[in-house]
Amino acid sequence: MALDPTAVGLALVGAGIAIGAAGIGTGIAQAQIGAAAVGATAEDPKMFGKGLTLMVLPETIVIFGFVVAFLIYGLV
Amino acid sequence: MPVREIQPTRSELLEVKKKIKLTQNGHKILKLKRDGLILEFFKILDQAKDLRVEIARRYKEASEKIAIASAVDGVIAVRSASYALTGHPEIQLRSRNLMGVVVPDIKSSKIVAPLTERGYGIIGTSPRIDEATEAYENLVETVVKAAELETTMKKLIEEIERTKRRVNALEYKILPELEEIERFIAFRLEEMERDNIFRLKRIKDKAEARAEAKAEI
Amino acid sequence: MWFAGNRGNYAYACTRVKAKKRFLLSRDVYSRLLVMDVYEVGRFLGETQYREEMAKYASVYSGANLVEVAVTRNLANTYSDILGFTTGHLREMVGNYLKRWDIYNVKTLLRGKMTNVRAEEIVDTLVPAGAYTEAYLKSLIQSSSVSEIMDALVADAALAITPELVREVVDAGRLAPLEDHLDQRMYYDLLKVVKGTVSADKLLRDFVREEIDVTNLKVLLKLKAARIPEDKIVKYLIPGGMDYSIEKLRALAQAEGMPPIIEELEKSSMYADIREPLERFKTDRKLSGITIALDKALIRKSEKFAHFYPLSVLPIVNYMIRKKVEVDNIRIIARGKASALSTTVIEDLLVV
Amino acid sequence: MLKPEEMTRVVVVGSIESLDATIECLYELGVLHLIDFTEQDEEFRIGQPLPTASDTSQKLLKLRSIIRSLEIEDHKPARAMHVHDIRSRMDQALVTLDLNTSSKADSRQKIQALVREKEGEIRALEPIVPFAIPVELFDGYDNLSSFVGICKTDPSAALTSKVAECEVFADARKSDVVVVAFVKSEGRTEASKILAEHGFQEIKLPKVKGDPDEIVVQLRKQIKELEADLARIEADLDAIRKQFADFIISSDEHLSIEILKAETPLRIATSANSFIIDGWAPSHRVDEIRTALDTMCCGLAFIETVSPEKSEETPVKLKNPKPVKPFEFFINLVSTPKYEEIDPTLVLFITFPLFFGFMIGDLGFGLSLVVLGAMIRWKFKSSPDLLKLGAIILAGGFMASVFGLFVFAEAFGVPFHPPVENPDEHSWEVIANIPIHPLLDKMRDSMEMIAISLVAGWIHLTVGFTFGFVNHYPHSKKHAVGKIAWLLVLFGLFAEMMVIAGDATQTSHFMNSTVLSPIPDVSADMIGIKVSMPALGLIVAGVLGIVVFEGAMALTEVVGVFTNLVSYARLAAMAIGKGAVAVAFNFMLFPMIFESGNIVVAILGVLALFVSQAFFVFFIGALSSGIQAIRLNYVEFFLKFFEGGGTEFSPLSYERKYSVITK
Repeated sequence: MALDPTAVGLALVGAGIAIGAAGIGTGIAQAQIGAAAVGATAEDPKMFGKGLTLMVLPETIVIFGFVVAFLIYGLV
Repeated sequence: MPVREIQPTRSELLEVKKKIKLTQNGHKILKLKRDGLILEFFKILDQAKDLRVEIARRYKEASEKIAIASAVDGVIAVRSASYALTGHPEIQLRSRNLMGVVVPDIKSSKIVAPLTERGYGIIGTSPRIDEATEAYENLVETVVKAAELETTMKKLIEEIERTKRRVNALEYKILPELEEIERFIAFRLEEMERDNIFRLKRIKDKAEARAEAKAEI
Repeated sequence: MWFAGNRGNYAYACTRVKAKKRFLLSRDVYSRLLVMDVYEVGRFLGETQYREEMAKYASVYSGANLVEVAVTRNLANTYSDILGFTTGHLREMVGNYLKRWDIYNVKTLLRGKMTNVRAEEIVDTLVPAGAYTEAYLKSLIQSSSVSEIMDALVADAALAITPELVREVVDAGRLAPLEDHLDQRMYYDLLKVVKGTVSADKLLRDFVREEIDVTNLKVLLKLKAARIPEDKIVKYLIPGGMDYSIEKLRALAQAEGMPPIIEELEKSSMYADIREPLERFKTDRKLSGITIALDKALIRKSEKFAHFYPLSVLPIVNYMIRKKVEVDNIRIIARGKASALSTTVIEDLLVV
Repeated sequence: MLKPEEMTRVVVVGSIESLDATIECLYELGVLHLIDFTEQDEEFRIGQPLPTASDTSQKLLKLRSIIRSLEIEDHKPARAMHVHDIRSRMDQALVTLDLNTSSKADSRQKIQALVREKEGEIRALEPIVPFAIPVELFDGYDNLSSFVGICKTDPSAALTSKVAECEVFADARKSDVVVVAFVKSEGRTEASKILAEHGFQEIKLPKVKGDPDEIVVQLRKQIKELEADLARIEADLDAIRKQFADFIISSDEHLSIEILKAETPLRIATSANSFIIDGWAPSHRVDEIRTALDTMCCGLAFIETVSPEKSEETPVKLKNPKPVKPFEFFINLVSTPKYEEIDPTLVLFITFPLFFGFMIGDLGFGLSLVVLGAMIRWKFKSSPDLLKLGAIILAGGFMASVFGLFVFAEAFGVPFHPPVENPDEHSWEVIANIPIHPLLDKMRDSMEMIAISLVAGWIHLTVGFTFGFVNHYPHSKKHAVGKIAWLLVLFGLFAEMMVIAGDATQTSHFMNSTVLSPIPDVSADMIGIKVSMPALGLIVAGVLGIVVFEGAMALTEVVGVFTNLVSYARLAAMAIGKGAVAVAFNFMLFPMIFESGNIVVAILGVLALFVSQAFFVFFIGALSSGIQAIRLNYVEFFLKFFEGGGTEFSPLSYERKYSVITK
């Protein structure tokens, strides 16, 4: 369907914000967890696996952003 | 006194007899004293024995306590605590008379110093150093007491020895000698008596003979 | 966090310390160490966190001395390590808490110097984890006389050493007043620097105040047991305790004999931890059981605090205490073994 | 597979005289997992170390300190030394080594400290060289306070204007200013405040006299001399190393083994006359231990099997076929599973390469990874962990090639054929016409990519919940049934998501024909979203089940299932994102290569391409795709059933590499 170019533009900006904001959120969360994980691994290399697991936990947030972005992208 | 030099007089005999009596009395008393001292000695010996055991025990305890203290507070801290103690134990020496024996009477003072004057910090040290100090203080106290007892014992032994020697001297030397003198004087006196009688008899005989001869002439 | 000023790297430091904590020796390990002889203890430690220092000092020392020096150095290294990986305000707090080692070092240094301990030996028993660097302490040791050392120390305003104390040390050769002064000074300074106004500081402050309580109680018990009169006790007390104000302590000091203190302890928040030795004290009159129990109670408290505030300075303080206790325990085992103390005696000395 | 090796609880009892022989025998076999004895009582106490322990410990302490002084921790002797030789040379060698190395290492350390000190002095002096004032004049005045240091900005103006009677010298350098200020003592606090505002950092000058320039030169000379000394010592140490390194390392190994055996009694219960060793052994090897004990201990020690008590931790030895084994690496990274738990290695073996391959989805990158994996395996034969990692990369690379070849039909981010919509795009057709056409286009079929990801997630999670059911079944039927309720929710959510996705991508043939066909088309519109009735029914039934079997609190986690499913969209996200970046690079670089006509530019372009590709293969590709693939397993999958915390099977055993023993 033919959409108003401004609307399309805004939708795309929205998609961008979705993924960008999600990324920032993930970043903040991961900064803390990552610092903690590195701390634990510095003392005990065996903690690497656990640290990694915990560190990638917030990544789902950015995936949400990605999915939302694509849903918006699919709509336009 | 050599027998030869003795004047075998009656007065001398009386003198010797008096002496013998006196000596016998003294001997009896000395014997009593000896027995008394020995009894006293054994009493103290028992105490000293106990004290010896006590010292050994206290010493062991003190060395264990100091080992503990250096384990807990560190060697340097313990060493410093020991160096820091500048006050020396003061000892008062007096004497006391025990059956005529002068024995020491040691009063130790200030060996057990109050906690605040022991020369190491109160706040930063564990009670382990205190315990070690206390154990050593106790040890020193026991040692002082032991010193008193052991000196007393030594003095007693000396006295017993001396008394024994005296008793023996009286019993085996002086008394027999005096008795011999007595016997000697008595013998001499007897002999002199007999001599006299004999001489008198002879004189009498001579006088009678002279008188007879005079009469015959 | 980067958006909230320079508060410090709590997440990193606390997790790192938590990981470190897992390497502390367990109770089972202690019971095994008790069976070993001093060389085996040394070797065993050489395969744990003490590996570096054991290997380093094995060429110079041996036996119990080796163990003592190695664990002490390890403690110092661990502390500077922790100080090194903390940042911002957190680092400041850790640094303040570690200042107590300045006092320890000054005390050890003077003690060693006064008793003619070899310079190297003194250096190796120091824990340079406070504000004084190892180099500075070394230069102090190399000073030829006690009075020179005292001159240098007087210059440090933080220690607040009065001329009177200098005279006591230099002329009379008495360290005790200085030692007590420094111990009190440390808490005084700490409370001054760690104000209750910042919430991060308040946690540390509260814990320090608990620590002052325990220190005061120990001093009070000791002096009361030795029948020291109240007026002499008071000058050893440290103001600022949490549950025990100076007034309260003074009242206890004034009271007749030990029973009032014991009663007070029975009411204290630490009663659960000290009940058993308290009961035992009533029959055998031995203080060391109670003091060990008080130390344990403080550790337990710090453990609890650390648990309540997992992202604060408290887990770090908790670890630092636990590490010190471990080092003390190891030293006790090694020294005890070397002086042929029986296993049960050594076991009773441990804070496990 | 799925279950670890079967273990039997065993007890070895014997008379105390045979303890030595028993320990020797058990180490020789290396199949008994010892349970440390801890509860001491009147009767049984932990055993005393064997008499050799003390002496051996002493030697080891010395030896390890020598190893440290010589810095030969990583030395690997060329051949193993015979234990006889080690024994006969030991005492002599220890004396010699102790005398030589420790003093040398000591002086080395001292010289190094001295060098550092002097370097520190140079660092302190260098900034004041330009002032050409003798060092001793910088401080030590009665009424003057001096400041020497480095400021971020020049404080001269501020100082001279605000502080009465002060003298400031400043020397501007590249990014900072060296400042020397003399202030009357009264103005000291004010001056230090101003300096602090300018970022003042004090320089502690060494206590020396004379011109800084000359002193620096002198210090440099001294450092040179010290370094020469250092080189001499180093040469001496090198000679010692040459002569003794092999011996030292072999001895260390031998003595470590000795001490290991000598201290085993510390983990064993002993009484005055007997000992009890508690432990586990793989069931099929118990008889082996029995025979060995019979022959080696002359009938003084016996092994009995006992039925384990419930609470006991059985050690876990994972049992997987050889190709699956490398993936145990991932399990060990998290935690060893409990003995009763399902060992998920097999699932990892299947899903990890699939996920990884899907995300990379490129023949070129895939083959590069295969090569990389093979190289790691070939280069690091001695490290078991790296061997496993190599195998994992190899498997991932292989699947990436498969996906790249058959599904996405592209290599190095360039398609085999230009897409239908855009015939001008660069493709491998330039070089060769590969007869494979893509099933999916990363960039254009993004909705399908997401849908496929969700399907993968659905299957993966279903397996996870099923494992959860199996794990819980033996000790809690209720929890096990709860897992089925969760499964219902999962199925409902998945169906609903598919319906929505299908709605959004009505044009997609893949979606409609493959995924949606099994779902009955009974649906209603709610708040503008198409809701499938069967899906709704499943969710409601599941939620009811959860409330009944797991309690109302568990309801909060229903959202979690949704999150988990969406989380698999990362598969598509990685694939699309990576594809997009690769296309962008190629888009910029290809014109340079093919259209510039300039050979130099073309070569540069090819180089740039290689660098960018290498970057993507090894960093974005391998690393982040690997992390994502393993994350899906760790987080989404494991949390459904995996508890972990099991004890790893570690039998009494040792490894002799550098020492040999012959009987």
